[in-house]
Amino acid sequence: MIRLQNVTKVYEGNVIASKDVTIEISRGEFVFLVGPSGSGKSTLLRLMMREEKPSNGDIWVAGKHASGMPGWKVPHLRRSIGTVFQDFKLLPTKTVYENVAFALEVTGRPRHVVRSQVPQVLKLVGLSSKADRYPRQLSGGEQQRVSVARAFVNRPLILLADEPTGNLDPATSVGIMRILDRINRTGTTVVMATHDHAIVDAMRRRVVQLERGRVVRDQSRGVYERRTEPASGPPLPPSEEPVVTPPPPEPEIAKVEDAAPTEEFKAWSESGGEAS
Amino acid sequence: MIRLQNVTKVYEGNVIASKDVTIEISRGEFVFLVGPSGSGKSTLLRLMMREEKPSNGDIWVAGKHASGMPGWKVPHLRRSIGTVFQDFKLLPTKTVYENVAFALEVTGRPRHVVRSQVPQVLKLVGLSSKADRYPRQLSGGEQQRVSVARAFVNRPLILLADEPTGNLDPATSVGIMRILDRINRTGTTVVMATHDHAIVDAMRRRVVQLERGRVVRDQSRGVYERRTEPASGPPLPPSEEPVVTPPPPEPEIAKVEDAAPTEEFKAWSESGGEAS
Amino acid sequence: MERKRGRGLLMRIQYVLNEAFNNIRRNPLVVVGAILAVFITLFLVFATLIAGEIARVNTLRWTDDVRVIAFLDDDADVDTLRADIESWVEVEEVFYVSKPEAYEEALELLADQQTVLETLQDAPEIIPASLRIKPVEIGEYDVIENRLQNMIGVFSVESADAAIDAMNSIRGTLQTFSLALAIALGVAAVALIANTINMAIYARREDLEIMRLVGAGNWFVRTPFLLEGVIEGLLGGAVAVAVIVGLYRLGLGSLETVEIITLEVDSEFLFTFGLLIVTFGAIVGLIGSGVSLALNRYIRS
Amino acid sequence: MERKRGRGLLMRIQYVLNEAFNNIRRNPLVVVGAILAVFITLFLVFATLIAGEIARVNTLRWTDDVRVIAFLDDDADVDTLRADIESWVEVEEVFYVSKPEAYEEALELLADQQTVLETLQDAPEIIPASLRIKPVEIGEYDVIENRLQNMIGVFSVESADAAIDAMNSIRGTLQTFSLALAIALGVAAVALIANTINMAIYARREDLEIMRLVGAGNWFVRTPFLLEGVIEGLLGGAVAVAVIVGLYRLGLGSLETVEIITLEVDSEFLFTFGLLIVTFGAIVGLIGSGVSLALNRYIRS
Ligand SMILES: Nc1ncnc2c1ncn2[C@@H]1O[C@H](COP(=O)(O)OP(=O)(O)OP(=O)(O)O)[C@@H](O)[C@H]1O
Ligand SMILES: Nc1ncnc2c1ncn2[C@@H]1O[C@H](COP(=O)(O)OP(=O)(O)OP(=O)(O)O)[C@@H](O)[C@H]1O
Ligand SMILES: [Mg+2]
Ligand SMILES: [Mg+2]
Repeated sequence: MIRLQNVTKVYEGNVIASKDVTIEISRGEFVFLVGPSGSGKSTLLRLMMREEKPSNGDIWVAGKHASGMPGWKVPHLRRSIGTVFQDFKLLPTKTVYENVAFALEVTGRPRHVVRSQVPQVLKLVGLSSKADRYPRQLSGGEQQRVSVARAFVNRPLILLADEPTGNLDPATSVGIMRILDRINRTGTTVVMATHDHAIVDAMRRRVVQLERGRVVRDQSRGVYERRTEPASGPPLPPSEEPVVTPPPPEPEIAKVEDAAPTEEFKAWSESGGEAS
Repeated sequence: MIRLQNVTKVYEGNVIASKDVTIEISRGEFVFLVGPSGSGKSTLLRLMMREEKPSNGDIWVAGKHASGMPGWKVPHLRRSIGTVFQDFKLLPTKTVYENVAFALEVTGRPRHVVRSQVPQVLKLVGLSSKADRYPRQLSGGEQQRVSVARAFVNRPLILLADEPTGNLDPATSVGIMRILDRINRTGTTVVMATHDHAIVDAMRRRVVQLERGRVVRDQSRGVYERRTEPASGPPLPPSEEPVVTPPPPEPEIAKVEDAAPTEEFKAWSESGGEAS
Repeated sequence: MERKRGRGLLMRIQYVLNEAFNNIRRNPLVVVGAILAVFITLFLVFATLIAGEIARVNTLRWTDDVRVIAFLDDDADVDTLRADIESWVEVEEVFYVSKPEAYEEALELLADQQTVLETLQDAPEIIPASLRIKPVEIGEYDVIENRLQNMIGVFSVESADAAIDAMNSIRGTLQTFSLALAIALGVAAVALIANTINMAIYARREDLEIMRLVGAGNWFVRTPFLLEGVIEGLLGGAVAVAVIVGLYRLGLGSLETVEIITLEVDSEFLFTFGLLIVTFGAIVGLIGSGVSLALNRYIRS
Repeated sequence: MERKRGRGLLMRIQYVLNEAFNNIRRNPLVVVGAILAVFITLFLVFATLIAGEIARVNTLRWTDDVRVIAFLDDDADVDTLRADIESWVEVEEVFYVSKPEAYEEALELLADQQTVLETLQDAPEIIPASLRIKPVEIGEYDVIENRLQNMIGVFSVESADAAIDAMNSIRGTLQTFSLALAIALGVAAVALIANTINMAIYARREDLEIMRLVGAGNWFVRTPFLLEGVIEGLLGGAVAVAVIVGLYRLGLGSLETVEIITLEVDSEFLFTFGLLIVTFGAIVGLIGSGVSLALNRYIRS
């Protein structure tokens, strides 16, 4: 589904963001991209959706030579990819509803499809009651969920998610992850950059770890942290007086506001009618 | 230091973001604001820095009546507050160095202070080598660290931080938290909205939990999750095949790139010379 | 397949219209700025065109008085001559001025040349009778002159050659000047409007970038902006025409009586040029947005 | 304390200058747009002013030929009369035209009035000698006329009253017109420049909001923008003046020989008005940015 072959990306100013990366991701896989800040996770996702061109190497996405195609073919490629951006990238002059509908409109879906799909997806991410708000009227987490909704509303072949839970509390994060998991189970390939070790550790999927632009680990059913690495210093300073430490919290199911995600998801995934 | 008295904030469209909130934060306290997405954390921080005015109730910050002061006095108030914004709010036409220097320039600090302080602070957050980049040339986490550096470069009385680690990997997050902790120990009041339960649970400071705009918990040396609450559903679906679950990761010390934060911090906090 | 494609097209048209109107509704400052620029520049262009037309109408009136004068022998056959001349295609009208009438006229014309006048008064009969001939086209006076010269009964032909040429040249200068001004203003209008729309698009560069990232094709992103440019151009042009016509009608009522030159302009002229101005606005709006979309690096793929 | 405050002020001035120049360097599209708008509009204003000046100089030349004519009795004492008249303050120059000269002149002037000419040829002596008097101020011709009328040896006074009045009125009209045009264009320039700078600030509304959030005071945020407006206005104005002066010098070289009217304009005029235009640009830039900062809701506290 996605293949990167010896990909190197050098930004202007001689910044090496990816170095000789080779990854092959099959149809239906769920891949976590992990690594410290600035290690090149977003760069890899940007390369996959052809927001950037590699300085070297080749990229194939959904059977197309993404790194080599002419500019006018790019929109077509992007329509088969749903993307959750790290900085959301919502259109400030469009409402929540319109932002999500936009992803359907670019593919020319008839209006009745838009009218039935968008509300369902918004319900899924728990934003039904905020459909008519503008992005600046939303909290950070709500904006992030709009970005998530827009990414999968047109049932893409590939879903690229750049820290889709960075602004969400653990409960809502789990809700979003359940949705991504279900989408993945319907056959969509998911690549997700994340810093949330709780999620990575609970889901145990393929983990690709980056460091300074290089792939340093590619492990199926991996965890966030490589166990071989030693802890390199004293822990965070606790409050002066000792207290009873509670057990570490377990990831919980989503408390998405409007309805239980399971039923919502069923309704949404069964209503695919018009869209092939 | 900060006092909110029966504060209610209703946004246009009749959105109630804070409801009858009364909190008193003393000088030198470290307070975590927690709560699900959209529960009103950012709104409270916005009210404290007078980005918004409360619909009802009164707010005192640093001895001033923040909710009642005339508009032209607001800049003065804000200069005694450092803010890390959830969406960073960096100036796109200024470099990293200039963005951080700006917070000193607005207070009219002489140039040699700017010249000595800014590089030190950038070293502290691990961005020395990226001082001349523009925000769009940075990764998400790097932008977030610039926002952090700007917030405390002028040694404010109060530091408001809105999810300052949302885009950071756990190691860098711990680094940032160590810096905030040290700043707090030098007498700065810190209020931080966060979703990171690992950090909250490790640091055991005062926790104010919000839900739908109301304060539902205000606990000194608290943890992220109220223990009385039952888990409300099945856990995240793991990969099909069973694997050995590693122990949950402990928060590690910062692996901030340029140098050990401790020494950096010492240098920075001793160089306060010019600034009172 | 056919039907589906047809419906898709309809969807897109609907989308484009929607999008353009939403943009206009939600970015009032930018849109008002663009319309203002179109309005001011086209106002100036249209005002210049009208001033030029007023000059043209008025200088045309001067030439109403242009006559070729054929002085007649005392024994000329006036009626035959007159009928003959009237039949020429170049001639519009012929008047006969008898000897006594000519004397009266001369007295008036030479009122301030006392010396000449005194001489005349001594011999009133030296002023001959004449036919005054109005040419259809002011430029044809020399053809008429030549034909008259050879006719029996005409002893001398006169026409104010110098005066006619001067009038023609003043008319020409005025017309050239107002045309040049209108063209200069038109060019300035194109540049200013394109510039304004360019900045309007620059102000929304992030939107455009995001649209492309979500998979919108070139034309899906561009068409609403092009349409918006056209609408802004149309509105600006329409406001300019409305304001000018309003001011003009207002000015006409209060000014016409005081001045001897007419300010009346053919209402068909107003209509035609008003329409032209509005069309011009729309085209410039289209060009402006087209150019900025082509130039703007944020929108290029 | 005193010293510290002084240094703070210096810091701020340095900051403001730095900021303004950085803005200009880093937002080339917006800045070029604003400068373009200033340039085009001020170009038009300046061009109109020069056209007006050319008209003024040329119509002034017409009035060089204005003379009051005193026809003299055959026995008049020409030299005394002449000396007398030359001493009047209203009079600039006096010429004497003798009888034969006057006859020659009449033959020329009346060349196309054959009938009158024939009469004249029969009696060349009826054309009297005359003094041609050039007034200092064209408007004073009637004072001179009145004084002449009562002098001994002058049998008749003549001046082309109608012609002088016509000339004066054409001059007046041309001057009023070019002034009106320059003012209209000036007003349009103010509106267009303010509009453009307004949009430039709109394009950077987020920057301004962020600056305020970080604790920047009103003037800390505004002054760089005001300065930027002034610089853009100055640059636009300077480019307009440079281009016009360049074009004008170019045009002068190639055109002057073909036309009888002079295109030469006082270089002091060019300098003074060039300076005025540049100053005007700077002021309009200041007003433009001031107005937008006042209007723009993103910057108000
Ligand atoms: N400008 C606004 N206009 C209208 N509603 C708003 C506005 N800003 C925030 N809200 C609403 O107020 C509520 C609280 O928002 P706030 O940003 O304080 O949440 P938060 O706790 O910071 O959430 P998150 O963790 O997702 O950032 C949300 O429901 C949001 O939709
Ligand atoms: N446009 C750009 N120009 C120059 N350098 C860039 C640009 N974009 C990213 N970089 C640099 O490339 C490196 C990798 O960036 P990237 O955004 O891929 O990191 P990331 O792994 O997503 O980090 P984070 O977790 O902080 O989002 C960083 O050091 C960053 O500074
Ligand atoms: Mg990233
Ligand atoms: Mg928030």
